[in-house]
Amino acid sequence: MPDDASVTRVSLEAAAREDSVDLLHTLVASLWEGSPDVAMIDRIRFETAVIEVMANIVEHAYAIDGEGVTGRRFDVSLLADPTSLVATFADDGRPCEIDLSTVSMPGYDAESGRGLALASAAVDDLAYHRDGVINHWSITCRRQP
Amino acid sequence: MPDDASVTRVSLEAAAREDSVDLLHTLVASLWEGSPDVAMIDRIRFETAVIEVMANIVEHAYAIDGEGVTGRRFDVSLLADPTSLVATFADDGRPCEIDLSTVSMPGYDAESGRGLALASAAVDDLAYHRDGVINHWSITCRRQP
Amino acid sequence: MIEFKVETTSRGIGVVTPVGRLNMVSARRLGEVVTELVGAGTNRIVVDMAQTDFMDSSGLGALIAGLKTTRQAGGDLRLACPTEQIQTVLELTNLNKVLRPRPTVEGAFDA
Amino acid sequence: MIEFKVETTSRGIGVVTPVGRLNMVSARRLGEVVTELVGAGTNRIVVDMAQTDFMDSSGLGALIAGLKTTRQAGGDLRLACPTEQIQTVLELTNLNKVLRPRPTVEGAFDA
Ligand SMILES: Nc1ncnc2c1ncn2[C@@H]1O[C@H](COP(=O)(O)OP(=O)(O)O)[C@@H](O)[C@H]1O
Ligand SMILES: Nc1ncnc2c1ncn2[C@@H]1O[C@H](COP(=O)(O)OP(=O)(O)O)[C@@H](O)[C@H]1O
Repeated sequence: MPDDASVTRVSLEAAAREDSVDLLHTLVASLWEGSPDVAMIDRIRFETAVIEVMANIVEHAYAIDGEGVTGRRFDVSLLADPTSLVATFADDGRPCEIDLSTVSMPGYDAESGRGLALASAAVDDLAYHRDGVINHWSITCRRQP
Repeated sequence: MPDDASVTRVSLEAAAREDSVDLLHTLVASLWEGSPDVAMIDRIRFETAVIEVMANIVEHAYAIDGEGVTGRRFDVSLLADPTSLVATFADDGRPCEIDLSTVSMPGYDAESGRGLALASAAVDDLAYHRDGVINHWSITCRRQP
Repeated sequence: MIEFKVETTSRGIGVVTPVGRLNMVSARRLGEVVTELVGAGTNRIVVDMAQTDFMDSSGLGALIAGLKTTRQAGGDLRLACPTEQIQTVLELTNLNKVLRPRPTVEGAFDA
Repeated sequence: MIEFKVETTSRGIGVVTPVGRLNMVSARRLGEVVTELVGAGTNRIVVDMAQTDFMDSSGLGALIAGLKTTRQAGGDLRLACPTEQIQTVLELTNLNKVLRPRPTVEGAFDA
């Protein structure tokens, strides 16, 4: 248990499926219940990035598995403290082959390809690294003063 | 990350306050979103016991602190697997001086004193132990087959 | 997380509808609502539980307190339309006899 | 987590109201709703976002696809009443010009 009364942390381990996105929305709602003073714009930036990363994990990291494969897992931890909002994800899916530093917004008529660019634009930091067979994503959003 | 695709675990660390009860309801809702096949009666039994233990932590473990004291913390982890629902709590409040084996339902006209008796009646196992300065509560509910 | 709707019927029966969860935070307010109604001369009260998502032991305590307050004033307090969680809690605490739930708000004082 | 309400006004404009979240699961269905409307001859469509709690990049993709489908049929797709989250997403993706949100559903095709 951390010492600071104004820290809330919620976390989740579950199967990585399309409906995990809805589950994560509910988890984010519980973060705001624990830290009701987070400003609306910070909530929006953080939740937008968190949901994009979750969708990326479900869509890309598991895409090759096909219908028959189950058992893919992920975990996510969300933290709110007085200065920042932090999310960390881990999953055992395929490695992410995209270089986040070169992610850019596609043209206005593209029907996809905006997920990571939006996540990156929404928050102060979006990072990815692979450690052994595990993908790690982290999101940091500095709260408005 | 556990191996079993049908395991969901959600957890929370936050300040122990009256509104933590509402936060925990939201966390329980995310457990059901991750494990949608849990029967209604098992959901009811588990959530009833979980909320009673949370209320006990907020009410009794911190009661002596008075208005000025902040910084009391708790954490809780909720797990659903194919056979059971398990909750484990930890908090740094005062020790619980009640013997759970002797808890009984008060008379029908009592206006309080039913919390732990109700939690205990609702689930298959309710346990408490103190470890150093930390209180640990655990709740186990076997799912209907 | 809770709202209380309060109405008085043409037969002089108070109907209190807790919308949301009845827990350690909101149970106090249920007690106050009942006390106010009885103070204003309404001693027959139906608590309509159809929209009460969840009730814990403090909610039960507030109902028992309300039962005593109304009976002391020569009236009664009755529960109507409990959800499955509330029925379960009444059974587990053996209060389903003293707080016997009625199937409708309208008929709660008929027998 | 989502429901789509679909109406056609007396001026022949289709109004689609996503209620809930527009994400990777529900975005597909928005695309289908637009395609069906255009197939039935309604090529001017307003998407009323007042009740859309959240939209992600797949929701945006479905709106862009809908814009193309309606324009190819000689019509257009317009957004009305976006919530703050949706306005933020439109700004961050530079789509607030091509999907310029209108303040009302009724006036969405007036200019
Ligand atoms: N985890 C990943 N592994 C491999 N390729 C990825 C991954 N994430 C994104 N990409 C690729 O990067 C591009 C942008 O993807 P993204 O921003 O996630 O948008 P979208 O979800 O709409 O495809 C796409 O071409 C996609 O295939
Ligand atoms: N954590 C605790 N520490 C000390 N006493 C407790 C604790 N929990 C319960 N008790 C005592 O046990 C009795 C039953 O408590 P409980 O079941 O929690 O109902 P209530 O919350 O309505 O008091 C009460 O007399 C209460 O003071």
